[in-house]
Amino acid sequence: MEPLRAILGEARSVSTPVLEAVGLHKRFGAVIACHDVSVAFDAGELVGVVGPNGAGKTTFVNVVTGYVAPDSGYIKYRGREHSGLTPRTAVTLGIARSFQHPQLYESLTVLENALIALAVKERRHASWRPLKQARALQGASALLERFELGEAADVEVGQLPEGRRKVLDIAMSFALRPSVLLLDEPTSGVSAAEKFALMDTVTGALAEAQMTVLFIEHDMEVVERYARRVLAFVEGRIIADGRSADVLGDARVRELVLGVAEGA
Amino acid sequence: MERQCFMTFRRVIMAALAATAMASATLVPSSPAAAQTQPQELKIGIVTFLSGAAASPFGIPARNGAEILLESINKGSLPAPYEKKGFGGVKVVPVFMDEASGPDPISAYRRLASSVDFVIGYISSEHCLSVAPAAEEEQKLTVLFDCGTPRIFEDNSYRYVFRTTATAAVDNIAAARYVYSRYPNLKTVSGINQNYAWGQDSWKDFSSAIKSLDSKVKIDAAQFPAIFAGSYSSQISTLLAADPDVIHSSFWGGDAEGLLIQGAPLGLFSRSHVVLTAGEPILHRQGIASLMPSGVVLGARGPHGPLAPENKLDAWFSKAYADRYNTEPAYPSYHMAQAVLGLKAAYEKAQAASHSEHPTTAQVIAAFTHLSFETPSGTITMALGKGHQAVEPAAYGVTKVENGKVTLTDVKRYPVECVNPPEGIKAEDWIARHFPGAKNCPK
Amino acid sequence: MKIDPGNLRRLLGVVLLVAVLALLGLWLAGWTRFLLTVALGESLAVIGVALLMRAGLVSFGQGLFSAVGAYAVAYGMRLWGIHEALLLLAVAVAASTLLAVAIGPLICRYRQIFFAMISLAFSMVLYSILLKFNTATGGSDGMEVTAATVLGYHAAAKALAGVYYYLTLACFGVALFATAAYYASPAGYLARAVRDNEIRLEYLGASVSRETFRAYIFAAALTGLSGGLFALAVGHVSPTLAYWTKSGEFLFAALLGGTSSPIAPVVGTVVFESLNSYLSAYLPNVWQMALGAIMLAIILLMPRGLWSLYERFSARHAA
Amino acid sequence: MTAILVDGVVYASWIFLVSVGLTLVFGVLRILNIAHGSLYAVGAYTGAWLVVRYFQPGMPLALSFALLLAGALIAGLVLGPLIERLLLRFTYGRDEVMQLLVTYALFLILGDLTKLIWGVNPYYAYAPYSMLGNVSIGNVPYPRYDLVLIGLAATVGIGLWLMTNRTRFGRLMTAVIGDREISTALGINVPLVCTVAFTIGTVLAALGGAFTAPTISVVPGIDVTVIVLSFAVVVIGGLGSLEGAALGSLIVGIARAIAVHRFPDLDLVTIYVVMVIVLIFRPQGLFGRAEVKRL
Repeated sequence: MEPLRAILGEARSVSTPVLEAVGLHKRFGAVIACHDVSVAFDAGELVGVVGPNGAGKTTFVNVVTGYVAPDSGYIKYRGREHSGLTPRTAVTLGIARSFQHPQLYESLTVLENALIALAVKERRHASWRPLKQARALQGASALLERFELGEAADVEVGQLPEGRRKVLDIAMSFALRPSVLLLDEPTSGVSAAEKFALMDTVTGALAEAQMTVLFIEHDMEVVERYARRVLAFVEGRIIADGRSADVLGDARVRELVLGVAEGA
Repeated sequence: MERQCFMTFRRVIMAALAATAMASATLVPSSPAAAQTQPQELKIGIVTFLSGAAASPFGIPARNGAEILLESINKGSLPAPYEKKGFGGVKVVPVFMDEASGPDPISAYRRLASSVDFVIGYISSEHCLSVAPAAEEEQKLTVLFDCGTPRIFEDNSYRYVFRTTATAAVDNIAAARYVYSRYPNLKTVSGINQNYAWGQDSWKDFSSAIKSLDSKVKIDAAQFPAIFAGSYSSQISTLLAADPDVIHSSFWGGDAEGLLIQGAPLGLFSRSHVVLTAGEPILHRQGIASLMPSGVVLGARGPHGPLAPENKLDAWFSKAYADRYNTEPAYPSYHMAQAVLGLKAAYEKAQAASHSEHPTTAQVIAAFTHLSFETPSGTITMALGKGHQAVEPAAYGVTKVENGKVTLTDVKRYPVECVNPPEGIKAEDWIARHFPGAKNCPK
Repeated sequence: MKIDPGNLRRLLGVVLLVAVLALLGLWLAGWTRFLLTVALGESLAVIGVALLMRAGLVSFGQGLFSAVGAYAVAYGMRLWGIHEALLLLAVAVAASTLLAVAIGPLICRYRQIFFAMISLAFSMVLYSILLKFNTATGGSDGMEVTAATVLGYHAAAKALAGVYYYLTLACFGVALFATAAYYASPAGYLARAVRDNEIRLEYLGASVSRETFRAYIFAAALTGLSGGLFALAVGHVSPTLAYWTKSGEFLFAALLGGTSSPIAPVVGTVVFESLNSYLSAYLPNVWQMALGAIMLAIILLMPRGLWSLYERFSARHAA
Repeated sequence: MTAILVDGVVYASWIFLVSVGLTLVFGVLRILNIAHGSLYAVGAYTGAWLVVRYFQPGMPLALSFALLLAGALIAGLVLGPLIERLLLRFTYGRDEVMQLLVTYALFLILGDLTKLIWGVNPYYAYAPYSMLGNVSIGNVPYPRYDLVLIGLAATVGIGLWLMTNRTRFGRLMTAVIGDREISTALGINVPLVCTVAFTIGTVLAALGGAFTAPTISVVPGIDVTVIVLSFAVVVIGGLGSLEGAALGSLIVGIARAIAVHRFPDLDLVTIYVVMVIVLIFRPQGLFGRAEVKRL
């Protein structure tokens, strides 16, 4: 199953890709979750990632961000090779992610979550000055406003509805101002009515910051509407990569991805 | 923002007030002891272990001893020279406290000291060492009754602190002398002692005393199981394999009994000569005394219990105790008796000297210093530590089982001057220097 | 440097509390003041335990550091002839901090019950060493700590307890403010973040191990200070400090008070030690049972600690 | 050398008996029970009390063993369900520290309770120990009772293994250990499994106590030592692991025997040093499983 080079169609820019995966391979026991994946992303791209459950989408994100070490292959960031990544080094490079199940500080308020993300970004870990000082509070409020979380600032995260949690999860990664942001199923667990509002908020904020964004998504309407480029994963391989209309129109993708995805 | 600031500030103040309120609610100050006003009665704080592993062998027998003595003293039913009711006519009231009381021994001591006139107590050497300086600060006459460490008056001198028993060094010096004269062909000595100060010091004193008496005796590596370890089978088999002539042990309480239970069937007590320096209480344990074989050298940390000299006081004490508690008094009861009677003697001497029914603490201290007084264990003299530390004779005997009854035979008595170091010499040095000045030792 | 308004507020709060306690010291009877001295000193160790709990680390061996602090004071006096209390306390803090720096990288890899167990193991190793090398440590009988001068002032025996009360209070104030400032600082929040979600923390680009290590060292320093204060006040140090039951008491007091505010563990300690003291005085034969039962009731009815009572109260009034 | 091995195995058997209940309880309930030592003490008291009360010289030896066993069963079957239902039940799903301290409070309470019931004077039940006599191994006599302990430990170990792997209850227990929520969803009566598992753990603790009773003087204070000892063994082996407890006991037993024979001074510190070393190289203990969070 060679990737459909044919429909790569559109000429790629000649400048160095911001992020490139080269021959990433990862196996868990009998399952090959990531099968020789090579793919590149340019600055400012908005890429949708589709595929049935267990196709290796999340594993791809995990490997790229260093949560899982690949068996072979490596990452190139702005043309430089990196192996032995950890989430922390990935973030320091400029590769951040969000999570399918939001990873938040449940016992803290929304504002405090945002403040922590900003404090880490600004490397104020060891400062003895309070976390909540005027300037930091302004920054955090601005961040929350941008993601329309302003009114929820003082709510303890544990009490927050799922949709808001997803947004906060993304906002915290966004606060790091990464060059590449990988969103793992930003709309899963969010009601159908809220999905587009959520994606509008998120993509609006991201577009302003000119980040390269990959988002894993099961809802094809969402993919169609927001992604300009789509990757289709099946059994650990990328079976299609191209303009969203082309990929979503491809017969094999329709059979292997959409058939399963719609049934799921 | 401003408002929030104010709110937080108010919260901080309220928090501070709430914390203080809680603190003061739990720490209601009590009025200071009315010690110096004319007392209708004397309150005596009695501190022994009422919980934990030391309660059964030491703490409870000591408390019982105090209870029966103080009651009898108030009734005036003691034999001479203690026939006066109370302390020279003043009624005495005990206030019992668990030596394991929290939060720490010193806080507990200070609380007790604030509400009583005198304190008698402390079995643990650690507690004695830490309470002594606190007694000086509280200026409370405190009689240490059982702990054994020589460090108290060897390293320091105290005005308010007295100890009416000899140090553990005396027990071990006497044990070495007894063993040495009883087994003249002694070649190897080993030991099994608990791995804490009591066991470590006992072994050090015993082994160096043996070495000092006869430098040719070989001292084997001794066993040091953790205190309350429960199972000693590894140590016993090691000792059996090494097969020394003499095995020394300062085990007490459950550990001593466990050693007997586990060691006796294996022949530990018949293969080697075993010395139990604190073994006497076992004889009063009906369930276990029958395990005790013949030929075990037993001590009672002084001339107590079956090793007590014959006198009226002992006859009265052991009978009164046995009548009330259905068991013979063990040495901790005797140690308690020494403390109570010493204090009574000092108080009455101070009354006579000051021509007052209520002498001051200073006057009692003056009377107590260098005092000699009668006890069920004979005459005790406060000869060391500038008159604050008692010297005691020592006694050892060897068990003999006859018709299922264990008695002590071949009892040897070691007069004070044979086993106690003179004033100004540390026990350790006295042993190392071959007991200079020791005399009247029995052959 | 301009002091932050938030920290100024905290400082004022601490000063107020210390001032009230200072006045209380004039009014309390000798032994209650001593009990409070011990409790305030000990509360610093309990704050240390609570601080670790906020970072998700349950220390069942914090006695390690109070023993190190206490023995540092004893050795500082005996070996180096230091007799100035503040210097001795500095030695105590330095010694415990150094130890934490040495073993922290190893210990901070552990979480939950494993952290509890490895910290317990370390403190029991120290306990056994103190017991074993009795010629150097005094064994189980411990070592004496004689009266020290405070800022060069040599107090008379009768006044010493009072002087130590105010010394403890001063150290307590400084430590409490430092803790309050730490709780409010990014590092304080990051420690809570570790407890809530380590993965997110790493994905923010912060190091979980560095944050836990920081908390561990701070807790060790506080506990070392606590041990040093205990050594001075009680005048005696012994290996009991490193025994696991002591660390268990610290945990108990921390949970009793709560962990949400720096003052909460202090309340927990004062209540715990007072209960301990009064119960053992009035029920000498069953005081441990009574203590256990009361503790149980409090833990089950107020899982967030006594301090949650106050929080509920103030929340109702703010609303 | 033989001596070290024999002593090591004897000690390992004893310590396994004493600590295996702790690891079982942790496995199912996820609670590290500090009161485990108290349950051991209660077992020792009940067993010793029955032997003292009903066993007269001249009676068959088997009766004394039956009495010890009965003591363990009575103590465990009474206390186990009582503690689990009335106390631990309220702590499930709560903070680990809280659970730890609830059992710590229980430890304080049970300590005084034993004292109230049995007093402070010791109980002696050495009849089974001394009646069995000795056996010589390489010129050194060993009590036969130690062989009984080895046999009992092996029986308990194998029995538990069979129960876990070969019975329906064992499978239910394994399911609950694996995932409590899924088990509930599958219709397993999780509270009942917890009660039964805790009761088995209590019986085992009491069994350890009851069969130790003949070798010691049963007095207040025997609970404290056992707690840290079993903690160490169970942590070394891996919390919740039966095989771990067995191997942990063996390691501690042999290490201690080596210390006693070669470096008697270091007996005290051995167990903690072993614990630190094992934890450094195997943070979850020898048989513990590391948990990896899925994203």
